[in-house]
Amino acid sequence: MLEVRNLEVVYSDVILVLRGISLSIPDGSIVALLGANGAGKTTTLRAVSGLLDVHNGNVTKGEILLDGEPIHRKSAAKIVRLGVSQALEGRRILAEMSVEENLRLGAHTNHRSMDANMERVYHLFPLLRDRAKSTAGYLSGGEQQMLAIGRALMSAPRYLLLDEPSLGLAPLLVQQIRDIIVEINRQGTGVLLVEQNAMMALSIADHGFIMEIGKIVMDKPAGELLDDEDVREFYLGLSGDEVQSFAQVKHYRRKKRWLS
Amino acid sequence: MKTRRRWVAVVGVMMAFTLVVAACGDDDAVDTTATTTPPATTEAVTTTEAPTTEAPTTEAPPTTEAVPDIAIGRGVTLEPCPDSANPDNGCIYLGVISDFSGPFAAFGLPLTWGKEDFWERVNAGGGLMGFDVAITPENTIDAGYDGAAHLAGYEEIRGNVAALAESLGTLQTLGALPLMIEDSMVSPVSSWYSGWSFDDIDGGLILEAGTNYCLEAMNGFDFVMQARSTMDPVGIPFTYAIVGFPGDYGGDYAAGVKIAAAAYADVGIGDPVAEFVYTPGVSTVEEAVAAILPVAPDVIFVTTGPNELAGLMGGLFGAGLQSAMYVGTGPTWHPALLGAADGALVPLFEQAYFQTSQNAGFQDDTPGHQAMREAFEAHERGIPNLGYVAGWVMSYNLLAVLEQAIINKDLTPEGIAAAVGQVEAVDYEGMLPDKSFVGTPDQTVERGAVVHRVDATSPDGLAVIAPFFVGPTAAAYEFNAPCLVLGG
Amino acid sequence: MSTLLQAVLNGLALAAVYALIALGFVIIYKSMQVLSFAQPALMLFGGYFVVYFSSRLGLNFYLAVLLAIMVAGLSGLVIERSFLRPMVGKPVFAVAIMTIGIDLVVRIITGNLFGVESGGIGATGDPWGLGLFIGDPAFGATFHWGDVVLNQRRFAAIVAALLVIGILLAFFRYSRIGLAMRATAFDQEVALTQGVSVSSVFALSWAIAAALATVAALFISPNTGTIDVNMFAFALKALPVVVIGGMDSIGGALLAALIVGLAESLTITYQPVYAGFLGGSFSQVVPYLVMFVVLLVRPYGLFGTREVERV
Amino acid sequence: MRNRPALIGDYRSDAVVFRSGVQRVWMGLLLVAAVFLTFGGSLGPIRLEGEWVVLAATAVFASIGAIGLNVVTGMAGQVSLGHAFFLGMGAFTAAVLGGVEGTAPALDPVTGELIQKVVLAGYQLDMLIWLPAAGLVAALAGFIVAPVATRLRGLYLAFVTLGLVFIGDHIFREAEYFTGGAFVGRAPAEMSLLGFRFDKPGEVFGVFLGKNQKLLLLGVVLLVVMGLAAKNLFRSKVGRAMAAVRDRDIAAEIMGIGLARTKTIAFVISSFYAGIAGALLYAVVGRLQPEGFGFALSIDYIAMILIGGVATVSGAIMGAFFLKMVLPKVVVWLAGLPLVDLVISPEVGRGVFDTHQFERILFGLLIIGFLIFEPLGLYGIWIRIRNYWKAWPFSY
Repeated sequence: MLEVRNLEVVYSDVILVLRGISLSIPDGSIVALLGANGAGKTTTLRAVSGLLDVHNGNVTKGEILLDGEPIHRKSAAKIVRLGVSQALEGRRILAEMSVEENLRLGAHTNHRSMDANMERVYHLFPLLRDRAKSTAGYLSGGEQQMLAIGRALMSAPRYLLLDEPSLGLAPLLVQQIRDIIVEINRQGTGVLLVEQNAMMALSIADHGFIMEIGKIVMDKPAGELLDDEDVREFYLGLSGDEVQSFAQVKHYRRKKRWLS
Repeated sequence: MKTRRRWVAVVGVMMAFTLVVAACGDDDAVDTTATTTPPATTEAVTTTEAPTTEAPTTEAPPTTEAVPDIAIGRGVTLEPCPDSANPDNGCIYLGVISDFSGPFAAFGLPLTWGKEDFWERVNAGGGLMGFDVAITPENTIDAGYDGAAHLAGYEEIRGNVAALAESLGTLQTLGALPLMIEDSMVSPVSSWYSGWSFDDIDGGLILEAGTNYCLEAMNGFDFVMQARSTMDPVGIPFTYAIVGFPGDYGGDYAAGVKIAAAAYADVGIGDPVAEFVYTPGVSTVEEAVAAILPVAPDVIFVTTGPNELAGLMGGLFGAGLQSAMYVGTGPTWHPALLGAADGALVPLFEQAYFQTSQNAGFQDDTPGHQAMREAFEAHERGIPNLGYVAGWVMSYNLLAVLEQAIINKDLTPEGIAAAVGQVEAVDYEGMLPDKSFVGTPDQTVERGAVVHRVDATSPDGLAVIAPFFVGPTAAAYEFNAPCLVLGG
Repeated sequence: MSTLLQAVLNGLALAAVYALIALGFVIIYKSMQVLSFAQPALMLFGGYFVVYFSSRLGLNFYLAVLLAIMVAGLSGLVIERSFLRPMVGKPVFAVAIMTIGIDLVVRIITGNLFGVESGGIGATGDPWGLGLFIGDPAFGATFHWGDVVLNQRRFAAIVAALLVIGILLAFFRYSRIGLAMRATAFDQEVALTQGVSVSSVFALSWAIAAALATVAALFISPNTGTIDVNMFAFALKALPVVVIGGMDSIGGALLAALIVGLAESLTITYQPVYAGFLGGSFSQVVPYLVMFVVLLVRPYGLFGTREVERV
Repeated sequence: MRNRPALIGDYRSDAVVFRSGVQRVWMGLLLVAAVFLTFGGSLGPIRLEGEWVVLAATAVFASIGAIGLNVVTGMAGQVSLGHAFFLGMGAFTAAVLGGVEGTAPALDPVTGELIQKVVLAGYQLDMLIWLPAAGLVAALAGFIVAPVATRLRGLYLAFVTLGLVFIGDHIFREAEYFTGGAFVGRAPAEMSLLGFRFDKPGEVFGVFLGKNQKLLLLGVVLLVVMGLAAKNLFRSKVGRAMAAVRDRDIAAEIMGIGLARTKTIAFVISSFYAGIAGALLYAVVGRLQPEGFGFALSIDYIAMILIGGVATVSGAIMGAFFLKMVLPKVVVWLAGLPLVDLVISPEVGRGVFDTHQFERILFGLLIIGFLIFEPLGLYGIWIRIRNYWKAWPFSY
């Protein structure tokens, strides 16, 4: 179980970005973390995978627990070794290197079983096998996303954190990515899925969290969220009414305040 | 508008200052230098007397008996020196500005030891005609071969000492010279720049001992002529090149080489086939080798440091120039060259390297050397080196000047400075030929240089071939101007 | 013709030394965007230990070099840990100037270790043992082709540089840690997410740079085989080499080393004859002049990445 | 507003030369102190004498140079490692215009007679001419270099200025007719202002002053004028443009600030200050040599503004005084302490380091230490102390 408890994160000693959020990812489940831009989703992921230092951020309160052990003071490298691996937003593949080299980098902490893991990744993404020797920068967007996920899998993580894997991809590719996430999860890896594409995320997730300005404002099983009227209206764009008026937005804001 | 007004004000302030300064300049700029004695001087006499007033005044009469009516000034007291073994003697305080740190520390420290030990021997022998000489720690300055530190050090001690026992570094000393002239501060200097013989450069205050780099180079050239005339077949005429540091050392030596070469024009000696100025910290041995190799000279005059010498000789030999003869001077050589790193070069050094210097090494057999070695051992001064020898030798001429001033009954700074021109023969106890300060530079300059060859068995790695060799060019040269002008 | 050939050969040897030092700069710059002015001092420092182990302790030359590389590498590591680590995230200039401070301190300490004498690289004239195979035993191996001469130190410089650079490139290409270093250079955050300890990579890059500088120290004076503190200015000339290449390009640094080495060597050979008015030791400013020209044409060096900045 | 008197609420008060009356009082006190310390005797209880006056004069002139570097590096953010070159330009210009000609005997190629040939240029002009000229020539050099500098950014600029030092060093060494040549050098300019000699001792207002006391007085006056001018510059439109370029050059350009123009102005002004400083510094030492204007000198000045405080006039002055006056004395004092003298000793071979080496090490460590712990320099420490006492007994 990977847990975030009452986490507070401050950037540059002054900017309070997370104001005490809590969430948990049970083993082998898919958890979706939804929210608008600037809500703090990426910061949450950074905190979990130990990347706050790079961005001059600090955990000021709360803790992150992996099987009950606090990990929020550990280095990023250590956290990867403990089995939490992240695929960053925007894919961030090493464009100058070959596909295979990208994957080899992913195996940095888990060098011994590299061959097995690579086999697994190639099995998940047969396309990558075909292009193993080609330069990663020349792959298409979807292929690059697959490479990013594949690279994160090379450390054989117990928990995979995915930051907006569907970003900028064609609908068909989103479907493909979605299926792959399900497949990864089926093989036993817990997934924390940060998405703007709430529909896609909630369709595969077991549980969903919704963030607004540094706080969790809703925390329900995915099915319930899909049925929630506000969520349908503001995240899925599936309003019952044809007309959306500003007043309704206000209504939502009121409601949100109440929720928090 | 507002800013402009402010600027006007600023300019106004500047102008006003200029005018004020100029106004008071009118009165005193003309006549201050010569007639007004700086108050620092008079003040100093009282301050140096102050600490010694504790000495029992009843014992003063014998002191005045020993030196009945002598005029004293800055840095001289009738009270004995601190911790003096001769309580009846007065005391002459000397200053030292040397390098105990920085690039020349390895030279400056033994040099100062040589001076300290020399004066201690004088004191131990009963002093100097009723006076002891003291070099106190307060009057000993470490300048670290830095002009600013040298000057600050001079300012620190200028009011306390009658003369300097050392002022290391030609250029540093030149920087301080205006103040020294102001103070009539006499000083021996451990650099052998040809300009020190001329009063318009040093104000007659710098006491030189031994020949200068320029005449030394002429002797070097004369020696080469002599050596090559006995070769079979005769090695004359020959081509030569010069590799040297710039400035008072290399520049002066190079000037001497060229003067000597011009004197042999009739036997077919021409201009140097190559001249490489090796700027420390900038030039590389590779450049020097590249400059010399294509012209393949028969003789190479080297005035660098030991590392450059080894690099040059090794580099040229390795690249195929294997018959050249090398002539260097004191600082070019270091016994460590015979050591581990370049051991392979030893045969080459023994065969091809010769050097000139102002005095014989540590081992020479003269009364002066004898006394020096005794002092060296008594004070446990470590490994024998030329710095100590130089410090010791340089002190004889200040001794002679102070003696002359005492004979003149005038130990004021002006009196000491005036005494310089009256010293007819400095006795170096055989370490150098006697030296006169009376007469023109052409008459008084020391013309002889010692010629050495490399001898790996000797402690300093050298053996004397010709003591105080005076070649025909050096003997005939009319020494009427410095060979090298150190600008301004 | 033989003069030209000789100049080119000497230039190649010079280029080899520049390349070794410049690679150190580039590796540090690539991994942590820090320009290290401390390389010259580290070169002297490593060089001192070669002298110490080989000449003063009399160990086998190759063993001495290996030990010196280890000592230098370790000190590079220590310097990174103690001085550079607190500066992570500070402006590049602040860090660059701090390395000047490090350079001063290391240089004085090295000067103090050397003492007043310079040190010999290897106890004999031919530490490489090349004399056993070829040439003239008096001064070690010297290759003669007609008038063209290549002394053993220059020969060794070229061979060693090719060897070391080859090993280094293979290390970056094939090893796990090399790959991690490249990844760190390309995208630090990505490297972190893959479990690369970026701080170890920083430390390692300083260690490698110091080791490279030590190898360069072996060849710094091909004629004497000695090294002393004044040779600092020589190592500083690797800075223009790095700039010409473009600071973050290994290939660029190698090419620039070649350009500068040859330009300097040709200047040494021909400038005194054909352009004496330019003054003595003109070759020593040639690297800087080449740098000026290159920067005027290409403000980010020959292969440098153009900075793209978001406002 | 009434409750927070120190609050700066409008542009007018932000742009004044002295932020508060206290600053003005301090300034006045310092000036009076400088005069009293210099004259001493009848005027004040203590007189600055001996080596202290040499160190103080050096520090005062170095302050002017440091202010110059602070204009281009601190204010406009263009890190220049080439300050030594501009100092050298000023120093040699002054020495040539105000110095004495050097001659050497030479054979006349036509008549074959021995004549005195001029080997060193020197025109013995008045200080009123050579001092501004030194500044202007250095400024011109800055103006010529600026176009290259404005093309480049960041570290690349630092390199070009580094290269400038090496090329300048070469030129200084080779231009023997003007500089005397390497390891020879020349005497500095004669410090004669309309007949008044600063480089000779004499009476001023009835008090006998030594050469360096006169120089110190001159330096203090110049420092006040040039320091105020720099302070004035910092608050002006140009100063604000420089700060904008420093903080974000692209953003500044978008706001309509001419990058090339601003950088050029910064370089020119900085070089002018360097030229003036260079012209006067060597009057204290009495000798200037081409090899003295190398990379090490540039680092000295970088260290001054770094240790003193970047982008402030008082920081530059503090830094110069700290490095030129306090540090050498501290080292000597340390070396005299028991036990410490086993590590640092004025005697070679006794301690681990000699004083000279230790001073350099301390210098390097100070650069490192200030960068890590107090990037604002001594000025920052001073501000902190001030704020501490302002708020005392509250922490803030």
